[in-house]
Amino acid sequence: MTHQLLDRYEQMAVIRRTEKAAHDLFLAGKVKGTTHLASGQEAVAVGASAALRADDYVFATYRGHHHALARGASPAACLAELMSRSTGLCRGKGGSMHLTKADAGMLGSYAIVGSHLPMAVGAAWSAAYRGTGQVAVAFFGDGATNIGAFHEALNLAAVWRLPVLFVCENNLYMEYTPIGSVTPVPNPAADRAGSYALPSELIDGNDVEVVEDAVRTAADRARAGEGPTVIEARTYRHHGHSRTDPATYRPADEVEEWLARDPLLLARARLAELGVPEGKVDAADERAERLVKEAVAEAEAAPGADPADALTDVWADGGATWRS
Amino acid sequence: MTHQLLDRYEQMAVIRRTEKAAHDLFLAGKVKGTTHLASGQEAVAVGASAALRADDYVFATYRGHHHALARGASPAACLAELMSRSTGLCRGKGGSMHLTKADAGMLGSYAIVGSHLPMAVGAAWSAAYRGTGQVAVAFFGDGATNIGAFHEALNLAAVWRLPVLFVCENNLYMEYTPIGSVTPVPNPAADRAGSYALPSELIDGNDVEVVEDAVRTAADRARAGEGPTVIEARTYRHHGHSRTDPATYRPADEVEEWLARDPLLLARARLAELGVPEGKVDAADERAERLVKEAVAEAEAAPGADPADALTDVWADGGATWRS
Amino acid sequence: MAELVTYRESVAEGIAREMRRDRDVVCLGEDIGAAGGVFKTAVGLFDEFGPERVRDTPISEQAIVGAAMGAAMTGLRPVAEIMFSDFLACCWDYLANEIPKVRYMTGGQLGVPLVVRTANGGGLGFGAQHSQAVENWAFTVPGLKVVAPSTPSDVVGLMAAAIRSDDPVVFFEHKGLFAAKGEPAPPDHVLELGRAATVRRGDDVTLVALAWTVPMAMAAAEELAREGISAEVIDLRSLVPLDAAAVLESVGRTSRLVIVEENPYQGGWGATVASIVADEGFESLDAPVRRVAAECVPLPFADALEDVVLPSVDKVTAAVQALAAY
Amino acid sequence: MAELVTYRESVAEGIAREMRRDRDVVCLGEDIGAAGGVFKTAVGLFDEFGPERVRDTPISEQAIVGAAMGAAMTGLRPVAEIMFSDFLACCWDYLANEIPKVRYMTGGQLGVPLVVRTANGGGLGFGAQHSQAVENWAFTVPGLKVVAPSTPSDVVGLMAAAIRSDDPVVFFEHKGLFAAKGEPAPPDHVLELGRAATVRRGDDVTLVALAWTVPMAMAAAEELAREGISAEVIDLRSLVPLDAAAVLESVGRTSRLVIVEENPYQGGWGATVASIVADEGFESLDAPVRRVAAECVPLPFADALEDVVLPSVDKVTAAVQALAAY
Ligand SMILES: Cc1ncc(C[n+]2csc(CCOP(=O)(O)OP(=O)(O)O)c2C)c(N)n1
Ligand SMILES: Cc1ncc(C[n+]2csc(CCOP(=O)(O)OP(=O)(O)O)c2C)c(N)n1
Ligand SMILES: [Mg+2]
Ligand SMILES: [Mg+2]
Repeated sequence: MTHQLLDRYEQMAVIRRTEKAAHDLFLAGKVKGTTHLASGQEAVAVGASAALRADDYVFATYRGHHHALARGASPAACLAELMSRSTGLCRGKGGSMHLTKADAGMLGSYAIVGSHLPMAVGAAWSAAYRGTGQVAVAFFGDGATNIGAFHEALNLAAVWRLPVLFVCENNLYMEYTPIGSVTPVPNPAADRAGSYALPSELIDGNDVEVVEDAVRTAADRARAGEGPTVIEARTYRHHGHSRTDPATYRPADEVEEWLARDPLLLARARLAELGVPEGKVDAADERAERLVKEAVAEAEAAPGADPADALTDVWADGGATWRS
Repeated sequence: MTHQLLDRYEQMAVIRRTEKAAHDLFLAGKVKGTTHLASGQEAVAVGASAALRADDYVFATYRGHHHALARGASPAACLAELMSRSTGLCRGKGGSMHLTKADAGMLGSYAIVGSHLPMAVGAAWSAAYRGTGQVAVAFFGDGATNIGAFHEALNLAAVWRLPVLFVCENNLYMEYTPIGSVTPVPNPAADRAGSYALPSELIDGNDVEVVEDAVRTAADRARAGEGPTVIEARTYRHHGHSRTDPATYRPADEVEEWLARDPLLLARARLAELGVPEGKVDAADERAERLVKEAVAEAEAAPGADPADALTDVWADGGATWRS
Repeated sequence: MAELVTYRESVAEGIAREMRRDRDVVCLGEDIGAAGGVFKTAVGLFDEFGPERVRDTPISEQAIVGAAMGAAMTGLRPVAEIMFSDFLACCWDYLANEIPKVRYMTGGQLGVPLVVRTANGGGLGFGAQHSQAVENWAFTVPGLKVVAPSTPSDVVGLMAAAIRSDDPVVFFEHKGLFAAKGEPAPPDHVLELGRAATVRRGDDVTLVALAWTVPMAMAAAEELAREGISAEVIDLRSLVPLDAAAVLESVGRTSRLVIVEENPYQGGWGATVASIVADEGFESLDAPVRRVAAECVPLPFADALEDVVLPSVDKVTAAVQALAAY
Repeated sequence: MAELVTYRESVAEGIAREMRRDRDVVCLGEDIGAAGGVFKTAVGLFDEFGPERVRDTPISEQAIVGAAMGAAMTGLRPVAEIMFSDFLACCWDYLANEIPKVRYMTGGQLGVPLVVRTANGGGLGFGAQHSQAVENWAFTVPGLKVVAPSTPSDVVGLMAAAIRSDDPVVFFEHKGLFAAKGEPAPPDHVLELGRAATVRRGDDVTLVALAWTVPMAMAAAEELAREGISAEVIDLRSLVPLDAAAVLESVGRTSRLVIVEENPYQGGWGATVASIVADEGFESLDAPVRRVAAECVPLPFADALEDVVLPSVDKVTAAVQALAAY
């Protein structure tokens, strides 16, 4: 168990550093477009992944680096994607907002808020129909709870009693607006589970063990045919919404409070509590540091996206021809 | 009060007969397209209208004859619309599914399920902004509670604390499917008000006095700045979903039970209870009968829709020109 | 000769054939179960394949198409019904932004082999929100195959192709054709997506049509024949893939082109066909390219008004006559 | 000469001018309040007009546009922001089925004087779901006015016209132009919707462009001038009303037409322009009508790929050269 927690810690450390690298590369002009960092929310991805089977399905948002990495995408492949390299996860065609690693059950990052919830419902339907025992998980933000697709997805999943988990990463803000100012209930996901007669859990999203437990319990229920669960994980993003946002709208004491509850710090404290020597934790950090450093180098050295790829992959035959 | 109830009864009798006439005209080939009769649901429209101000805003669905009539559209103008006459409410351009009488605050019937809920929210916003004390009411079916627009509308209305009433006519079916088979909560509207921290009322939609009371209370709250209310009125349609539906999917005893609770019968019984002589009620029926008979004759005699109207009313200038 | 069948029956027949062949084919939609669909285009499916494969849904177009997408990404071949094509607007994000883009934006990691089928088109007095022909909406979105059959047999053959396709297909069934009868499809009938049918040979003018406008163009061609004008009629059958080669080849022979489309003129699919011919077929053109499309207004309810707005045999005939005189 | 201003600033300026003039003008959208909008196109409005007139909303595109519609039907003139134009798909029912049809289907009883403004277009590496140019979606819907300015001054003049219009307007602000600078709009600047601007006179070929493709066409025209080809450039400024007369008049003089559009070729707005000219302007054409549009694929993330997909100065120049040689 302490061994496992150390693993989780190391995974979170890798994610933290990969995103830090992404941020630095952005500032250096090597990453284009936009990025949405999940720094501060690593425990949700790592805890959930730890509780899932390798063949379970995960659907994430534009803020999805942590999920791609937690599901097994390499930092090098993620950074290469952000840097428009042909070795990127999506060969440079997706970018930061669309990280996908289908062969690891990471079925994509979607940049239209809420859109992937019905997809996860469909993947769960497919798993149930095929009798594979897989579950599907949709991770989404607090802001997504106010869009129609959220409502339709939860309702359909409930009626069909599908093996799907709805995991809300409530980081208190939708872009620059506090979620409380646009939502009439305090817990935007958990407080709404009742509309679909679904069980819900409101959890500490910064505690990787808590997340893992909650997701495992919900996944077990789902696999047992008992239907969906809504999990609302309270967490916080350390940075602004996206790379252009200095996040000045957040009160300093709120930021401070949450930084003190950094999931890496919490895990470190817990490891200490469990008697794991600090040296071991430091070693994990060092391995993470090295891994990400190498990943940056690897991504930088990789060839740029291949212009020929612009006209492939529209159709199953690999091409883009729409007329004869 | 007995006087008022007799008035309500007569209004319901007019609606019932107008719809009966529509049905007969359909069978006679004089009404084209489709119609969705509200027979059995008259108490919702009449009770609500009785509780509203003349300048309040009402938004209805394709099943909206009763609301148009209750708000003051004449049977002749409604039937003329169904019969594609130039004297129709919309000059033959709308049809059964789009009855509208804007000058009576009946701001239209919308045929895309759920679409009008956000519109009612907007009308309420406008009323609040202008400080007029008006309220907006959206009437919708049980089936509409599962579409995204429902969720978005209730949430926005709640956050902005707008003077809007969401009145669900739960007639137990969405087309041919029992609502319970596609909804995980027993009361699809009322049970969901909590998701938006809104008050809700589950009422007998066949009792015109009950509806009137509930709507008046909610409208008062709204006018007092206390925000929206969800009202779920249980009711039943006497016919199939639309003119092509024999409604064989409904158990005979269910139909029987609800026919016994016909809003007209209930009102009649209540009038008797209140000591209103039967003759007075019969006289109301006779007036209704005559009015509708004359309306049919008037509509039949009216000129057909004017083909020139096909190319008007796209733009505010009255025309349809899209290029120069 | 086999007994004639309706276009309506052929929809269910086409789906049933594929469901028999492949257990991964599943259906979902509003009232498609025991009720057999509001247009009765799913009749028999529930009885034959049961509630696990023919699923009633809530009124949740986004969930219907979104769930179909998720299922298609994970091994199934869903056939989702959107009752009226107008309601595609209620789940347009899935059609415009999600389904057609996933394969591309993941660098080919994922595919979405689904069919979204829907009742399309006007002429039945259903009014502004239940009558539109919206193949042109789908046509604006790269990554969707867009199919619109005009005969019962084509319904079956194109349905088979659509369901077997590893690409997403939007399948437009025309409400105005449901009652139309035609030869039944032969066994194992599978058409190729993107191959137009030249349904009438002619020398003087090419009429390009789709779905409901095919019988219209054919009727116009008959009438024109009586006046000595020989019209060729091409049924595109699909907009994507678009059989532009067939159109260009025909115009190469006839030198005149009239496109008959049900959608409004502005933004109609025929405009793209016209622009291809005005570019690549420019040399063969002896007269202006003409489009007979709907007026640029919403669809009115009354028949007398709907007739003014929609294309018709007379409008097609008049357009060709004007061109012939050119 | 006045100091130059940005296109971005001009958006807020255009809205502010109308809000000062008319108390019925109100704004709603995600993060448009204190934050000033994610593109900073609403900066200053919240401070000047307060939270009652500049309202933050939840992430609820249907509620935003649906509520704007209800408000517009009852006396207000709402200006609703949909953050990225791709998200119009999330509320497409309102744009396609509700807003544009209400006046018609009620026989003129109701009107919907609103503006839906949205950040449109690609070229910035935002990937497949945040980069589309979708004026052509709106163009498929009769009943919507469709505006897409190319200069700061036009932003103000067209915004005034859009907000004052008693008809619904979809107002496309191009992300790639936000940082572009130009002359500030004069006081009380109101343009007429549906009047194209001939931004460069020429004799040999007509280039028709919109929004982001206007500077592209201008740059191409410069380059062509150096080769002795004189290109006329028309900035359509709006698709509805469409200033077809201006295009036809120009082609009548130049005899050659190249349309430069950002959307994919299939279903692009340029196809309708091409079809009008191939019909009504047929006699004046001395060469094929050519469209320089995006490739028919989703928008890729990497610059090197996006460049392949989108139109460019080089592609326009090459197209014109090919035509000139014709
Ligand atoms: C349908 C839609 N509307 C708006 C946006 C723009 N947008 C991107 S992220 C975001 C905020 C989302 O907040 P939340 O769901 O809490 O997720 P977080 O960013 O906090 O992870 C918004 C409004 C979008 N991508 N999609
Ligand atoms: C978005 C949308 N989906 C589907 C339909 C087709 N449809 C029309 S009425 C109806 C059932 C609606 O049921 P309910 O809301 O209970 O209203 P009722 O008909 O019972 O009055 C359906 C599915 C529609 N009009 N709009
Ligand atoms: Mg958030
Ligand atoms: Mg119902």
